[in-house]
Amino acid sequence: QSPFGIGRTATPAEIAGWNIDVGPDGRGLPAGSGSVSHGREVYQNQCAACHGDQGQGGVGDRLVGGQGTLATSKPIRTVGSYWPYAPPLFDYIHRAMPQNAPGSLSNEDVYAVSAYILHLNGLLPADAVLDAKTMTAIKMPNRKMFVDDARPDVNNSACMAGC
Amino acid sequence: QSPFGIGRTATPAEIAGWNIDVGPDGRGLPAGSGSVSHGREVYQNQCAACHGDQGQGGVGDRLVGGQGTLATSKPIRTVGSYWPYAPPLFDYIHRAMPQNAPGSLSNEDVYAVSAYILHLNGLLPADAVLDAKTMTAIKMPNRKMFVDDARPDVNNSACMAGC
Amino acid sequence: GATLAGRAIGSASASSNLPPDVPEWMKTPGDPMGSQPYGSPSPFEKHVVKNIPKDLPQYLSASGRAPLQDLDGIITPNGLFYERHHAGVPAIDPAQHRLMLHGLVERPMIFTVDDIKRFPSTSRIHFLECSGNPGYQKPFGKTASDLVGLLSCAEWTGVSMKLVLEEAGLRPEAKWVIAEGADAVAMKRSIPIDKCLDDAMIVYSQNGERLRPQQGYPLRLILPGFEGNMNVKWLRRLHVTAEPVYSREETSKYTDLMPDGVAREFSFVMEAKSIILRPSGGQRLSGSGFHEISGIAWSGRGKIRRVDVSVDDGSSWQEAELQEPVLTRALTRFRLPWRWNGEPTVIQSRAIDETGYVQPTLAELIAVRGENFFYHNNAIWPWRIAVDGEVSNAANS
Amino acid sequence: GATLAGRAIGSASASSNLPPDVPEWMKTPGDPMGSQPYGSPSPFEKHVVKNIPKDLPQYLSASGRAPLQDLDGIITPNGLFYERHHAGVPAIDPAQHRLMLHGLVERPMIFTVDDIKRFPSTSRIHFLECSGNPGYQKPFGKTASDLVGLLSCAEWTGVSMKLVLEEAGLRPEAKWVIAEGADAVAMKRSIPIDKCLDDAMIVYSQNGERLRPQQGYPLRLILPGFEGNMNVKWLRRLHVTAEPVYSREETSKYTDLMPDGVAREFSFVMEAKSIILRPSGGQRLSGSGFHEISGIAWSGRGKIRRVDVSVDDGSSWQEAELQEPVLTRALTRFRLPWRWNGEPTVIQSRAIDETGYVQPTLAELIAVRGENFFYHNNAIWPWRIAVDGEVSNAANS
Ligand code: HEC
Ligand code: HEC
Ligand SMILES: [Ca+2]
Ligand SMILES: [Ca+2]
Ligand SMILES: [Ca+2]
Ligand SMILES: [Ca+2]
Ligand SMILES: [Ca+2]
Ligand SMILES: [Ca+2]
Ligand SMILES: [Co+2]
Ligand SMILES: [Co+2]
Repeated sequence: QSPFGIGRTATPAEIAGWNIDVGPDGRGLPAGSGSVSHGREVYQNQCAACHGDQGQGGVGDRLVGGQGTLATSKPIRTVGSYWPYAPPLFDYIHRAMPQNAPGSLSNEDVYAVSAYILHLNGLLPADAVLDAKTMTAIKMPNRKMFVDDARPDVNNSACMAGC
Repeated sequence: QSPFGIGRTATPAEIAGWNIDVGPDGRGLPAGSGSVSHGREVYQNQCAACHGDQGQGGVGDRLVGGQGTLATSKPIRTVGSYWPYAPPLFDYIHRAMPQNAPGSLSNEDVYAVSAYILHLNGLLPADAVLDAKTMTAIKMPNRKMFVDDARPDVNNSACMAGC
Repeated sequence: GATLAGRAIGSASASSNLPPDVPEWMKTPGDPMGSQPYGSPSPFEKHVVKNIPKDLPQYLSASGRAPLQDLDGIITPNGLFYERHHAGVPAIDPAQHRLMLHGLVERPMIFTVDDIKRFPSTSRIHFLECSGNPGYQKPFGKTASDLVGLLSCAEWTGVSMKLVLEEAGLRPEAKWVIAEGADAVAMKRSIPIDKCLDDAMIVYSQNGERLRPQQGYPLRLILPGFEGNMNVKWLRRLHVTAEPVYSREETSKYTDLMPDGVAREFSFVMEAKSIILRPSGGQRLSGSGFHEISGIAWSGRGKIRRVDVSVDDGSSWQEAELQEPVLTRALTRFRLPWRWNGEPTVIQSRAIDETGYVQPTLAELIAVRGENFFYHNNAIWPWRIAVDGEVSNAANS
Repeated sequence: GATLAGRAIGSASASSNLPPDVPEWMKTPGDPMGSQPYGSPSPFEKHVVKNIPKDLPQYLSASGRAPLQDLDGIITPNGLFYERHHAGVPAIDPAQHRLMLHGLVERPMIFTVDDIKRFPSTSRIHFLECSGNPGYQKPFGKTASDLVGLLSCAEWTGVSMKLVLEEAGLRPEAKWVIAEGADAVAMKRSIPIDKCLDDAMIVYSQNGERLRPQQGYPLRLILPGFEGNMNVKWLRRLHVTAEPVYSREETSKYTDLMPDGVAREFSFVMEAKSIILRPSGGQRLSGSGFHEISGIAWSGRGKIRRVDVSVDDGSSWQEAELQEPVLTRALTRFRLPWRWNGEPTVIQSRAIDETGYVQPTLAELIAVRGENFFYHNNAIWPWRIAVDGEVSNAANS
């Protein structure tokens, strides 16, 4: 079956341990849940130092605001204004944040802090609790604004003289 | 005259300072001279540590003997047995020896130590004095044994099967 | 000067190394064999290092540029290859590194680094370029490295990604492969299956030796012509899927924002581009007369077909000579002999690739994309030459 | 293993980096940007260094070999490029280095290093090989590096020697150029004028960056296809003459002694040669099954046309695949897929260059040249594979 006979079969347990992908459709989101209010705590303890206490940014990206700015000369791209799907927020925080200790948050804490960031962006009420189902259901405001690559999109001519 | 106009003219003094080439015909040999007996002194002081007190070799090459061995299974290539011309001996010692302080010998000392090495090889009598003229006149015994490159000299076939 | 001995310090003693004098380094033996079991550049070249800004807010997610204007030919030496990483450079023990391949495959698999090296190998010279190299807004960099230094080129050796995927057996629904790195952000990108089955490679060597840690040691992806970030470093996982995963680096970042708020996604290819490296910003012509114009061109769509150079601020153009061999998706060195007449002017280069695509001007790009597009700026770059020979970035004035 | 944290030492804790566990290097950020302004290999590759014998009588006139069996592709990284020098490596200040050009020219000249860089430039990939690589007598080296490690290949950038000679104007009697280095032996070789006006280069860069001190910083000659010693390093002087100078290195050394005592002089070209690097001496096949055979071929007379590989002790041969691009006087990587049946055998490769010359066997060479020829041994090299997979030099048994 394997043309070269190189490598070995991966076990389901091994795959489960390494596969941390969460798709735009929520596939891969784990069990568990987290509330906006617990998220506020996680955020202030583990995120605010880099992202600002209101999510206004610092060493880390701005996480809040910017809706309505994308078509202006000073677009502000944040989770709230730009990201097309909600579940990849879980994916990214879970794999990469906090920057100093990535992968250290429990699934519950990732749900909670995601809920808090979405709440700061007006995308979840203050009493919301986020889990696989509710996170997948969120309609991100900028979702429809993504299109496929349209290049080549310019057409220079190879003028050689009198250009 | 210079297509790119890069660089500058070298003066005769600059060339004289840098051109240390001595050709097989003795061209480039400087004025001055040195005796076998003075050469023995130079050799014992500055060369013997590496080349052996009889020129038998050590860290440095063997410098003496080997005539008649080149066509045997244990050829011994030395100044005496192998080198085709005498003036390049001046050239090499002057530019490269002693290994720890190349270029440090006076022209007289180079003539002298060359004379001593040639003497050890039976190519100069013990009372000889070497200068540009006498050094150029020496007929090295192996001179006639050098021929041009004769390659390709083998002819393998690209047999593909049943070889 | 001939009487001065020993190491020269200052200009008076320095002249003792010039003709007719014998330079000091000919008078005593140099460093013995074995002084450098692994070699390094001359101490006189210690200023030639990666171009890393001294004032970044932080250095974990940051980049260091190749000093392009100091380099020759098409190969970037490994010590000066550009770097971009999002959580520092991991120190990976190759004996404990694994590549997992799972998802829409017949048999999920795990490979050691030695396993990957056992596959049939291939070596190819390809460029890598970060997609934000440079942006669309002033001020633009002063030197060629400031401007487009997130670019390098090496001979990569590894296995065709296709062979590794076939070892596990692709299922018919397989349309994308999600590649993930073993760094602290577990960097992740979605790659169309067509690319994976075409010229994609899983590599372990760059310029003959093992990958440098900064370039993904012990394993990385090479997707020839695709933006640098997709060439996932420290590769640990390949997840074969039917859909892209919409990771943060393919949504929040590495998407191209148009003036109307629309954003282009999955814009992978680095389009044809060129830049003059000599003379270039920060350099100074020694005077009128002969000066070769030399630069590099490259295209993510294939080979460079032609490079034109203008020495009169774009009024007319001449075809430059291309250094052979011209390789697909590799840097191509171009050269034009030039005699500077000593008058101020603007010089620039324009690449044309084998698809016929012509490198655009910055104005043409901005007319279509606006100034917020951020990525994929492949504009023609003009250098201004002042009457005193100083070269500066003409797009800043 | 999941409970163990921190850097693993020993096998028990090591397993915590393996799936399903998350490796330690994904849990904390890695080295920040700027940790290595000039990069170096992974600490896990510290065994990959130049191959320098520990028991040489002295280290000033000595050589260090490229670890060929650990390298991929055709580019030798600068840190591992082979070294051969006769009085150590001089530490030359490029601002105080000069190239003098005199003799049978219209106008004797002096060039600074910057002058040489102002000429039209060219970049080419060429191999360099020491002419004594290896000798003709047992015991032969154990590894490929021991055997033919005085060989490397780089992309060189510099000026065509012809342009520099023309700048001074050659006189009609000019037939040879004597090149001299600025090292402590003032290394000197005579070069036929035809080579100087053909493809000879005066170079300042190797693999994009400035020459390494060991390779001749700041200037060296490159005579594509000619024996390494002639490619004079630390180049300081070119003396145009009507006759060769019969220097020590073209008489006492680098001449080829025949059994009858006749010696061939001015034998410059390195003839077509190849060697299998994987599997090669000192390596061990992990077991029967698929193993790619991979090696390098080169010829001083031009391009490699074909490489054949035998896996049955020379009874039959198969054509190997050549990695594109095949460049003139450059290393060419060849590969053959192979399934080892687990039985002892001998493998070897045979290069054929564009002149039709076929790489000879050692026996053929010795039949013509005897065993005292010393230089220019370009024999086919056989590796023996034992039943346990160990690979050794078949010519020693
Ligand atoms: C030590 C600094 C630091 C801490 C602590 C930190 N972050 Fe970040 N964060 C960053 C940096 C820097 C980036 C940008 C990384 C990059 O682009 O490579 C970032 C990016 C992000 C992004 C992506 C934003 C976007 O629009 O692309 C999110 C979301 C995020 N962080 C969430 C968090 C959360 C939640 C926490 C706490 C649990 C946290 N961060 C803690 C530094 C930090
Ligand atoms: C510190 C050691 C050392 C000293 C002192 C030394 N030599 Fe040498 N010599 C060498 C070495 C080593 C070589 C071989 C160099 C090489 O092949 O690159 C050599 C080579 C030679 C050769 C070339 C031999 C041949 O057949 O090719 C001659 C001639 C020579 N030395 C003469 C001298 C003379 C004369 C002196 C003293 C004035 C001297 N040497 C002092 C180490 C030394
Ligand atoms: Ca002097
Ligand atoms: Ca993009
Ligand atoms: Ca000025
Ligand atoms: Ca674990
Ligand atoms: Ca020879
Ligand atoms: Ca054994
Ligand atoms: Co908690
Ligand atoms: Co004296």
